[in-house]
Parts: sequence; structure tokens; C-alpha cells
Amino acid sequence: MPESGLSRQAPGPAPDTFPRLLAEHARIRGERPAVREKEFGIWQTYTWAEAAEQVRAIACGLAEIGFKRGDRLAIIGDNRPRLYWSICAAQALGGIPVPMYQDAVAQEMAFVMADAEIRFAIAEDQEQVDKLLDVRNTVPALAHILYDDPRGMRHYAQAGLLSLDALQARGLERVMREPGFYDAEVAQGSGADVAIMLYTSGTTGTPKGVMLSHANLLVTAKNAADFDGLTERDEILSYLPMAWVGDNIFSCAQAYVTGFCINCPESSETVMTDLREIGPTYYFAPPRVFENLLTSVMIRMEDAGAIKRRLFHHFMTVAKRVGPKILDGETVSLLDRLHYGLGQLLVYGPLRNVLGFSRVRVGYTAGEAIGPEIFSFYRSLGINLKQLYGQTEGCVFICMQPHNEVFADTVGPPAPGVEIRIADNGEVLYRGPGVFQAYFKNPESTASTKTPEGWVHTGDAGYFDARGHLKIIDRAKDVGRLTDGNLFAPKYIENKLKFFPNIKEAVAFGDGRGQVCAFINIDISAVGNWAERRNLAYAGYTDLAGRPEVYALIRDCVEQVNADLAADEKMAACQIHRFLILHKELDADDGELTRTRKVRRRFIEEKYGTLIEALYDETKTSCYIETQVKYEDGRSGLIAADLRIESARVFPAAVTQRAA
Amino acid sequence: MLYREAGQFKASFAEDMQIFPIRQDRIAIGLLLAFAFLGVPLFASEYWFSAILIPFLIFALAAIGLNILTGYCGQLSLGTAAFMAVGAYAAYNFQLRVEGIPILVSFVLAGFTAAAVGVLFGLPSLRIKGFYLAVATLAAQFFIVWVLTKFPWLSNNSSSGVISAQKIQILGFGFDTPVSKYLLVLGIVVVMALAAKNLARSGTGRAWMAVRDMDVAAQVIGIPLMQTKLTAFAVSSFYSGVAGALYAFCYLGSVEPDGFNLDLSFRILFMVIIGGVGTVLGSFLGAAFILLLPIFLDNTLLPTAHALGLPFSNATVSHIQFMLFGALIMFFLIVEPHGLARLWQITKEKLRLWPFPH
Amino acid sequence: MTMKLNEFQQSVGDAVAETAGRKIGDVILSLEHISLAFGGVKALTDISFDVREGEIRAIIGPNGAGKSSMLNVINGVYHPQQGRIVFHGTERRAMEPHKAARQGIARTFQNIALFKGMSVLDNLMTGRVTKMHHGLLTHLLGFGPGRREELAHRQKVEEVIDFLEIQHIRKTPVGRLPYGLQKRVELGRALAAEPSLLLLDEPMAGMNVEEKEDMCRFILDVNDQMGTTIVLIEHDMGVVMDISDRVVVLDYGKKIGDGVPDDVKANPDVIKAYLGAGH
Amino acid sequence: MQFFFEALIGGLLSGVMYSLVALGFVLIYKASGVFNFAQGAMVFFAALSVVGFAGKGVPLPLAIVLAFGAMVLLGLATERFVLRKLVGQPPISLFMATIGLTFFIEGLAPMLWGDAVQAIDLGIQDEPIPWLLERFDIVVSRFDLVASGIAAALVVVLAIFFQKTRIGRALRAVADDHQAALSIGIPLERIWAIVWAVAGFVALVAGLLWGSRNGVQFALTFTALKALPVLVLGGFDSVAGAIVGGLIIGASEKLAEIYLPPLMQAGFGGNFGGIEGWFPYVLALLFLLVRPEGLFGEKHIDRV
Repeated sequence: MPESGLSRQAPGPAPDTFPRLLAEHARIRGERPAVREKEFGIWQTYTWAEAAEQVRAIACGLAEIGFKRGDRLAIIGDNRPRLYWSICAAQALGGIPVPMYQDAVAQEMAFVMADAEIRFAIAEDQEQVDKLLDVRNTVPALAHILYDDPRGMRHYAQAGLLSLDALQARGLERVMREPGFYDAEVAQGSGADVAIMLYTSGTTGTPKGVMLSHANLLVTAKNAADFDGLTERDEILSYLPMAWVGDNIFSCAQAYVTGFCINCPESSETVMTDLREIGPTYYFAPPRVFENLLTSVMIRMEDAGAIKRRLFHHFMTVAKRVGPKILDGETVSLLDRLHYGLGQLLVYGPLRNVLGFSRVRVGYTAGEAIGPEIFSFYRSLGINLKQLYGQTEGCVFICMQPHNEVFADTVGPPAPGVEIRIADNGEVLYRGPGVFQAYFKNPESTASTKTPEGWVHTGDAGYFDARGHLKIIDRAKDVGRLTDGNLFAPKYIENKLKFFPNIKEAVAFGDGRGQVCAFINIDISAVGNWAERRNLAYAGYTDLAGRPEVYALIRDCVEQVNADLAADEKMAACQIHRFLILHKELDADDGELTRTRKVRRRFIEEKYGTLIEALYDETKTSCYIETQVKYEDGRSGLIAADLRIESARVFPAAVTQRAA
Repeated sequence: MLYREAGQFKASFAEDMQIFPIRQDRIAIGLLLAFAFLGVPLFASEYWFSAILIPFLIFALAAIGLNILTGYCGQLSLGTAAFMAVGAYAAYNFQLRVEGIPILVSFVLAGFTAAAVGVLFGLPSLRIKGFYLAVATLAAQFFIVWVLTKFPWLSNNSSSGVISAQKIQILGFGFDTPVSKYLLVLGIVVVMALAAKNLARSGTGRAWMAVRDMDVAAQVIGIPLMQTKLTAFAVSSFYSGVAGALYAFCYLGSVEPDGFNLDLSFRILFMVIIGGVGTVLGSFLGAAFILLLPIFLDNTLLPTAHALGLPFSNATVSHIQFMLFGALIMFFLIVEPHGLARLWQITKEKLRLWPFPH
Repeated sequence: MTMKLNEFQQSVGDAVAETAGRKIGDVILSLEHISLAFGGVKALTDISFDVREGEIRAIIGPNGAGKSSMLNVINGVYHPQQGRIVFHGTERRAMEPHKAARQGIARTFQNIALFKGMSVLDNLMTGRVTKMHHGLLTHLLGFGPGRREELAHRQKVEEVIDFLEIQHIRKTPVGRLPYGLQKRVELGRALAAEPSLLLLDEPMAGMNVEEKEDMCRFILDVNDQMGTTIVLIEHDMGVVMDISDRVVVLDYGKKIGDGVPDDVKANPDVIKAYLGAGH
Repeated sequence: MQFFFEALIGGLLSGVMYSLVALGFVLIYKASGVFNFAQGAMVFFAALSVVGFAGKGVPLPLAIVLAFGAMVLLGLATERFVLRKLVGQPPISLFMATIGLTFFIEGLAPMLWGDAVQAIDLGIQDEPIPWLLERFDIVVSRFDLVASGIAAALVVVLAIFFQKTRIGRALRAVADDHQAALSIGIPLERIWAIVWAVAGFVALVAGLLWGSRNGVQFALTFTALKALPVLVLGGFDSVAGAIVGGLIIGASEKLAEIYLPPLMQAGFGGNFGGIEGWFPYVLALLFLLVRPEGLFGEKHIDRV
């Protein structure tokens, strides 16, 4: 009796798979919006009931063309409703959806396709279909290519091509012919089944397929949603790549758990406008987005008239002072409250509005360290921006900041249901409901990442601060020790330096040495601007970098970082004793940075060995160096300079008062 | 600044294409209307009703009429006052000669009469454009006023064509106080302004604007020039005609043909230019401006001059008024050809983007 | 301009290859012995040619050859003194342009003729005038049949907007758009009318290579996906030869060549008059 | 029958006066494409300036010279502060600007010179010419004759100015094509200044003649309204059209004024005087329907 599936029993146990949740929503909030998509100039809205029908049609269509339990379905494209529905359709049939990055080139795609042994793929449009057809030359298993947007596809005669429209039509035929089929398929699923496979490259090696079960995703999503009080009334903008675990959590798992509505932008160019139109109540963006947004706010305000600019700066100062306190519910004097209220009317409210953040109740950022200035800017405006710490292997939520306990330099206490342990080498390990099943076809990697007890190595180093919040300092493999045994986390120090607009890049040294020293790259546009305002003439980067005035400027920054580090018992030993400003900008062309602008530590240590020696030689106050550089046109040249080395003030370590 | 549009997304074309797509605008208009219908009658004095508010509304209506023709359809007319006269005299005659005709019906018929006359004088627009057409509309101006003066039947044989408007009664209720007249005029003007706004954003309005912007292209697209221009003349004259009827019945009470002279036509043209060519809002702003400026000058210039001991007479004030009108017209054409309405639009854009400058 | 010219030609060539499967039908427009003069100046002399359903027909020729006049004759802007025009079986010589539009002829202009005071959306909505049937009285109301018609046609216009990828400028006044986009909007206005015959007067004039490539793609897509017959005037010989099925060559108001691109290229008169001068 | 001729001649003579005002329009339209609605106000301003200067004890000839100076100033100011700023705007905007200018001048003139009705005495008697009266029994005013003589002379002078002088040729070049005029090295702004000065001069002559006949008063601005149908009939850009149009309007208006009202009276009863206010317009309008570009205007072909 396959018809008597779980989904038929209304009051039975809580639905534990995506397709069952979908059926549940269609039943209890069928008329509420599930998905909106900006198309033809308006937000076309699909209710949960409609979404359920769409998923059913796609699923049955897939079954018609031979999609079987355990098959993997590649999904490539921008955030489109039908692609989201396809995920659920594959899950309904017991298959595994594999969303892929839409901007990947064909070769990258080919690797994943081959690794995941994909036979079925759904592409958004002609562009992606072309890529898949390319891929098919090397991955012949790819038999079926489906596409969402039929534009330009009329004359494609290749085998196995089918539009989603046609697929759904076939699916509907199947529904007519065999009405119980879909429900029976859904009934066969269980929470322990693999719900999705997400490829992650980590920082090293080839991409690995992370297998997450329905239970992984749904329990974690539910915990986090309860944590933040998300309801069916919430709205999010689904603009992050579908292949990224975050989008899967926010746009699928949490939407399915709470029943809120996801909104797909018209195109990647219109995200900002669409954000403003929708005014989401729940929002995620990586720090880079917030940083760029802040920069554009500042640039646009520079063009404003003098009065408006002064008004803005005045109220931003007020906001910085009292905004975060008000947001955290701390006591603020009545006068300050009135002052902030006026700012609310004149600046903060309108600014939140034009940015599209008016309705944000909960905002998150994660992935990188966010500059404290940037973080507090948004919080002081009254936007409840918080940090979390997450990984694909743990269904995102490992640590999250509760309301009123938000700090720029920590990622919060462990998320509900998650345990965290710090290994002896400083590495963070976690265990919880979101912990992944395994890497696909990769038992070695699985074994090295996940212990038999279920602990997962994050590869990140960190520690809990006095408040019980986790602080991530660096990749575990980069963390070293000073000769006195204290932890040395170069990236932590470098990030603190780089939060200053005048500093573009920094490289800290200290592993196996007595103290920390650093190379600095100034930001030529910021410092150049500063120099111009002070009528300081200079002849290019090398000249400017060597100026005593610039050294003074940078020393201030370094000393502020030192003061900051000193305040933290565990990091006080990492204060920078001596530094120099490099005579050239670190450049990927010269091999000093990766193409994604990450510092290549070992390479720099070798290339600038003499400079490092000089930094640690207290007798030296300068060091001569000649460096080979590659110009953009391919020519090479030589830059020579006598670099000054300066000392910075260090502060005594604070003795932390141990609370709780 | 006051606009908070985040989250006001449109999920249907109907929402996207409503008259006021922004919620704050809808609220503001609602409040304004409530104030005009309920608040103003509580506060305003008789002087305000009969010297400012009623003429303001009537001129605004006439300006909407001219704006339809000139602003939307691009056909310059210098004969608005004449079409108002047609409306005034038609309404008078319908009331006089048709037993028991409701006054509102008379107003509507007056509008249709003016529309018919307008179409007649719009016929030349099929062959001529620009200045030539402007001159042709002058013919309407002079001819109509002459006819009204010279055909005694039209004014029920009164001397020099003066007519006294009949009393207004609707469903037994007499509109004889300034407040009641104000409310009547307000009601009519609001309904007609709304209709004008609807027209402007419909196929009819787009056809007008297409003819205005590029008549050859309009024709090639499939817009019949003749029909479109004549429609504009008809609708425009209808509005002018109703405005004229209200002018006689609710504002002045008794009018003569010479009251609808070229000067009045020019004043309404000025309202359109200063208020904003091609906007309904501009018609209201322009009417308010042109109406209030002389009152403002009367009330400020003479006292100031006397205080300074300057030999200002009433005539001097009127000369200054002329110069100021002229200068303002030139100023607006040079600096802001789209008038006060554009200034408001710019302000609104700024408020929507606040605190950003652009 | 990131794309080199030869790449561009190549990509156009690819696009043409993709559309190889389309069908060309019977003659839908034929012009017979057309002569047109302004005052004493002869613009067109005894010109005859025909256009088949579903084809892309190009008219080429040096400046002043009478190409634009030819288009103006087809859609009724100019009335030729002699000759006859048969469109979809109906014969006529003089016709008001708006009636030609109602028969399904749409066009774009050499010098953009958009309605500058209106938004992109309104320009396209205006393009649908021949498809809208409700009149003034229904337009007075903010609801009812006139409004419903308006909303229904908005859907059609949005499809054109989507097709031409101009979503981001939907509500921008056309006067503020750069030249290349204005050309695209003008094409959109013509497409909004769902014409059976589309006349394009130098659709790619003044564009950079990238814009030309886009425009070429749109023209081919229109022809292919909507099945629209296209008559186009174009200066860029390479483009003309690549995308058109048949070419008419005019010189000084006279027809000097007619046929498939390869034949025309080989025609000595054409080489003398046009290709010789141009290359 | 002599009554007819009397009316005809009277009409033709006042027609010349219309032509004179119309000429002012044509000059400016030809050179700058501006339809200067303020031409009538300029006539008013010129006449008022003459009597204003004369009222201050300046001898008449000198007053006329001074008034001419004032007209030139006015023209230059208009060109500099209004029209130059509107270059490139649609013609209809320029036209509306000159309506604004009209109002401005109508306020400015009485501000400067007072608004009482005043007379100019040019020393020509407004009386019948005895010879014609005796010989043909036709009343023709001496003043009208002299005035039209002056007007005719002015027309000839202007014609020569346009045909023979360098500036005149430049003006015509400008009228034909602004770009071409620029390319042959004529400063456009100087040309416009000259045109406005010449138009001011024409307005001065018209103001003197009309003013001495009807008195210098606000009504002088309405001479513009008389000239408009003339322009429509003759074409905005044709000097010849202005002259012929003026004659046709003058004559037909007078004849209509005499012969139409009795006819209408017979038809409708009542008094139908005063048709000269609209008759020329209706005439011009009917004419337009037949020939939209006017008698001598150029026919335009819409290029698309």
C-alpha cells in the first residue's frame, strides 16, 4: 500500500524531508507566497500551493525521463524559482541535487560533473546549456540537459535537450496517469537520506562533494530560525550563488522550515534595486558586500551639499556613540535618545531605506573578518547585523551571535545544539546536528576531517574569550608560536592592520621568533589623498612609502593595533615591535599574492629574507633592497630603495577580569 | 527623506501602474483631500473662499484643459478664455431654456458644447502647426467673444451680453454660500483632475504625447493624427468649458463676453508654463502661483512703498505686476521649462534618495 | 570595443548558421514600377521588387540612392506618382501611414524618432496602439475595460522588454539613454506592434562593434523566433551580406541589382556603383 | 460705387500700416526663427518713448533719435538676456518667451513714461485730399496717404538693405542656414543684435504713424494682433508676403466691415459692428486651409 505514505497523515510526526515540508506548507499556508521572482517588471508571486504543484510536475517529468532514486541532478544558473523547485523535485524522487557555480568555466564544471557522475543537469539558459554541451565532450555520461529559459534554444537539435516547460508537461501527463506516484516517492524518503551535495574546494586541493542529509539541513535550519525568531512573515532576497551552502540554508532549508518567502532578483545587475524594492527582513551578505556598500555610501555623501554632509557626519557621530547601545537595549540618557531619534528621522531611517535595509530584523555576515568600523556603522544605523561562523560541513550554523551580544571581533557562542572544542594546536572542532554525512566517494578526506565521534576539524584556529564567544584568529596551519610559547596568528594581526583604510596589505612574522614584526603596504589612493590634502608632493609609490610623515601615520595605526592586542590576554604577545613599509605593492604578477589576493607567506619570506633579517636585527634602522618587478605590459624592471625600519610602542598586557 | 520605499514592491501590473505608485504619495494625497473637503471649510473665511480658493480651483481646471492641448498634445492655443466663455454661456442657456434641467447636467452639456466648438477651431491643426496654429486659435478667441456680444439671443437680450448665472440647486439643496460653492467646485475639480490623470496615463494620453514629441513617427506607428489632435481639442475645450461654467456660476455670478478676453487666455497659458507643461499637478501649482502673486504684491508692495516714501500708486503696482509676470515667464522658460511641477519632481527625487544627492 | 571585427563577422556567421532551419514563404509584398519625385527631383524611378514571407530583405546603395524613400513609400509616408504596391494581396498606391501600421507594417528610423518626453515603457506601450481598441471614455476611469486592456498589453510589452534585454531602463525617459540603447528601444517600439513586416532604416548606423553584434542578434532572433519578415537598409556591407536572404541594390533612384548576396556581390554594375566606391 | 472705392483705398492704406508692423515680425523671424509676439509691445514702447522724451522738453526729431536709441537697447537686451539663453529650444518656447516679453514691456513702458493717453503731432493733417474729393468725390485721408508713403519708402529701403548690403546678405544667409552662416565667418550674435535693432526701428516708425493717428496709448500693442493675420496670409518669412498680405487684409477688412453687417442684420437682426476684430483671422484661417504655408512661404517636406 504505497499510497499510505507519511505525508498523507496530517497529525503524524513532524515532516522530516524537504518534499514533506513542502506538502505541509501547501496544506496549512497554501495561499501564502513561497517564491517571488522579478520578471516582466513585477514580482511574480507563487504561493506554497503553486510551488508544490510545480515541484510535483518537475519531479514526475524527471521520473518520465528516467531519473531514479540516488541519481544526481546538476543545477546550474542564477537564483530562479524553477531551479529551486528542481532541487526539491530531485529530493522528492530520492535523488541528490548538486547545485553548481553558474560562473564556473566549462573545465571546472567538467571535474564536478565527472566526480559526481552526473547524468541529468538543469541549466538556466542558453549560455549554461552551451557550457554543458561543451562538458559533455569529456563527460559523456551527461545524457539529459534541461533548460529553464527557452530563449535562443529553438534550433538546438542535440540529443537529450529538453526544456523545463516540456518536462513539466510530461510530468503533468504522468500525474494524470499515475496520481499516487509522486506521494509514494515522497513517502519513501527519510530524514537520514542525503538531501543535497555541495562541492567545496576548501582552501586546498580539488573540490569535494559534501553530502548533507535532510535532517542535517532541517534541524540546523530550525534551530537557527528559532534562535532568531524567524516566522512565515519574513522575507529574504535570494541572490547568493545556489551552489553555496548559505543559499541552500537561507533560501531552502529555513524557508521550508518556517514557510517564509524567498525573492529572486531580476538579474545580477539589478540586485541592489531589487533589494531595495523587496526590503527583506532577514538578510545575509559577506563582509565584502557590506564594505563596498559603506564605501559607496561615503562616496555618494561626498557629492552632497555642505549642509547635508555636515548633517550626515554629525548624526553619524551620534549614532556611533549611542546607536549600538540602543540596539543592544542598554541604558542611554534621554538627551542622547532624543538626539538619536532626530537622527533616525533625518539620516538613519532614510539611509536604511535607500540601502534597502528598512525592514531588516536580522542580518548576518560571515566568511571573513569584518572591519569593526564597518560592522559598527551598520549597527549604529539600527540594523541588527550579527556575525556567525559556519562551514559547508556543518550546515552553516556553528556559532552565532545572540541579540544584544554582538561584537565585531568574535563570532558568538556555539549555535543551538552545537558543541565546540579547541584542540591543543588551537584548531576549532565542532559536533552537532548539522555535521555532514561524508565527502562523496572520498573516505580518506572524510576520515581526516570527521572523527569517529563526530567531531569535525574546521581547519581554523581560535579560542573562547571571557564572554564565552568564539574568536577565530587564523587558519590553523598558519598559526605558529613565538619562542616564549605564546600563540602567533599572523592573519589576525594582518586583518587588524588592514582595517585601517591607509593600509592595503600587511605581512606579519613571528613564528619561532621572539617577537612580532611586520611589512606594510600603504593604500596608495588613501594615503595619496591624505598627502595631497597636506600638500605633500611625492613621485609615486616608492617615494611616498618612504616619507617620514607616512611612517608616522602608519606607526599610529600599528600602535593602535598594539593597544588593541594588548587588551586581549591571549594575543598581547603578538604586538608588533618593529615594522617597515615596503617599497613596492605586493602583486600577484610578482607571485607575492595569489590571484584571489591572499598573501603567499612562504614566497615572501624567501624573497624578502634580507628585510626580515633586518627587522629582527635591533641594530639596523634601515635596509637596502633591489627588487625585480614585472610591469603590466610584460616588461621587467628594478626597484631599489633604502627602507627605513621603525619601532612601535608596545603595551603591557591587560589582566582580564574573569567573569562567569 | 519622508519617502520610505523599501519593501513597497509591486506584485502585479495593476499595482505598478496605479496613479500614485508610492505609498507615501497615496497617504499625502488622502490627507490633502481630507483637509480640502473637511478641514478647509472649518477654518477658511468668506474672503478666502470667494477670492482665493474658488478661483484657484476653477483656474486650475482651465489650466488642466489647456495643458491637455498644449502640454500633452503639443498644440499651442491662445484661445482658452473663449472656450470658457462658450461653457459659461452654454450652461446659462441650458438652465434658461430647458425646463428643470439639473445644474450638473447643464455643466456637462456646457462642456460638450465647448468641445464641439473646440473641435471646429481645431480643424486647422490638421494642416498647420506651431505659430500658424497659435494664430488660428486667436481667431477663435476674437470670433467667439464677438459672437457672444453681438447675438443677443445668447445672453437673453441683455445689454452688451452680460449674463447673470442662475442659482445652483442640486437635489433641493441650494449652493448659495461660499462654502457650499467651494465644496461643489472642489468636488467637480477633483473628479475631473483624476479623469485627466487617468487619460494622461492611458492610450489616449500616450497618443497625444506621441503626436507632441514626433508626429511623423506617431503616424507611422499607427496613430491617426487627425483623430488624435481633434480628441485633444475636444477634451481640452470640454475642461475649459466646464471651467467657464463654474467661473460664471460659482465664482463671479455675472459675466460678460469681454471678461473672457485674450488677457485671460494668456493668464491661463502662464499658469501652464509656470506650473509645468504636461502635468496635472503643474496646472494646480501654476494656478495658485498666478492667482496669489498679484494678491501678494498688492499686500506687500504698497505698504512697503509707503513705508519707504515712494510714490507708488495702484497703477504702478499693476505695471510691476505685468513686468513680473513677463519676467517670470521668460525666467521659467530659460531656467526651468517644465515649471514648478518639475521643481517638485526634483525635490521629490531628492527626498526619495535622501540622504544621497543622486 | 573588446571584440575585433573579424570575430564579430564570425559570430554573426555563427548566428546565421544557427537559424538555418527557418522557412521562407510566398511573396507578401510586391512593389511594381514605383516612381517618386519631389517637385522636379526624381527620387525613385521605375523600381520593382518583392519581399517573401519570413525573409530578411536588404536594400543597399550609396548615399542618396533612394533607400529611405523606398521605405517611406512602403509604409505610406510618401505617395509615389506611379506604380502599385501589393501587400498581403491588397493593392494600393497612396495610403496614410497609420493605415499601413494597422495592416501590420512597423518600422524604425535612420535618425532615431522616439518620443523623447516619454519613458521606455510608454514608448513601447505606444507601439501597441494598433492592437488596443478601447477609447477615450474608458480611459477616463482608473478601472474598467480600458484599464484592463492597458494591463493586458503591459504583459506583451514586457515580453518585448525581456526579449531586447532592456529591463533595467524600463522606466527611464528615452531622452536620457545613450544612442545605442535608443536604437534598441526604437526596435522595441516597432516589435511591440507585433508586425508582420518590419522595416529597419539603418538599424546599426553609428554603433560600435559590440552594439552592432547585439543588434544583429536581435534582428536575426526577431526574424527567427517571431517569424517576422524584415526589410532593412544598412550601410555596413559585411553585415548586410551576412544576414540577408536577398538584396536589392539602388543607385540614383534606379534598381541596379537584385538577388542573393553572392550574386549581388558578383554583379558588375553593383561593384561599379557601390562596392567599388566603398572598398 | 465711389463709396466702394473710398472704402477700398482706405482699406489699402491702412493695410500698408499693417504691413509695416508685420515687417517687424518678418525681419526677426527670417534672421533668427523667432516669432516675436512682442512686436506690438515694441511699437507701443517706441511711441511712448517718443512722447515721453518730448514731454521732457526734448525737440521732436531728437526725441525720435533718443527713442530709437531706447529701442536698440531694448532689442539688444532681449537678444542678450532672453533669446541667447533659449538657443536650441523648440520654436514654440521662444514664442512663449516673447509673450512674456510683451507683458514685460507693457509694464515697463508706462512705468517709465506714465500711462496717460498722449498725442504725437507729426504735422500732417488727417483731412481729405481736396483734389480727389473734387474730381472723384472720394474721401482719402492725407495722413493715410503720407503714412503709407513713408511705410512704402521704408519697405523699399529694407529691400535694398537686404539685397545690396553685406550685412543684409549675411542676414539672408543666416535665415537660410545657421550653420552655413557660421562657416562663412559671420558672428551670429552680432547679426541677431542688428536684426533686433532694425526691428526696433520699424516698430518706431509704426509707433509714430499709428500713435499720431490714434493717440499713444496701450491700445498700440494691439497693432500686433492686426499684423498676425497678415503674417499668416503672407507667410512668416516673406517680406513681399507681409506687404501683399497687409494690403489684402486692410482692404478686405474694410469692405467686410461695410458690407457684411447689413447682410447679417438682415439674417439675424441686431447690430453686428466690430467684425474687424476677427474677420482678418477667419480670412487668414480659411486661406490656411487651402495653402498652409501662406502666400509666399516656403513649402516644407517632412524628412523622415
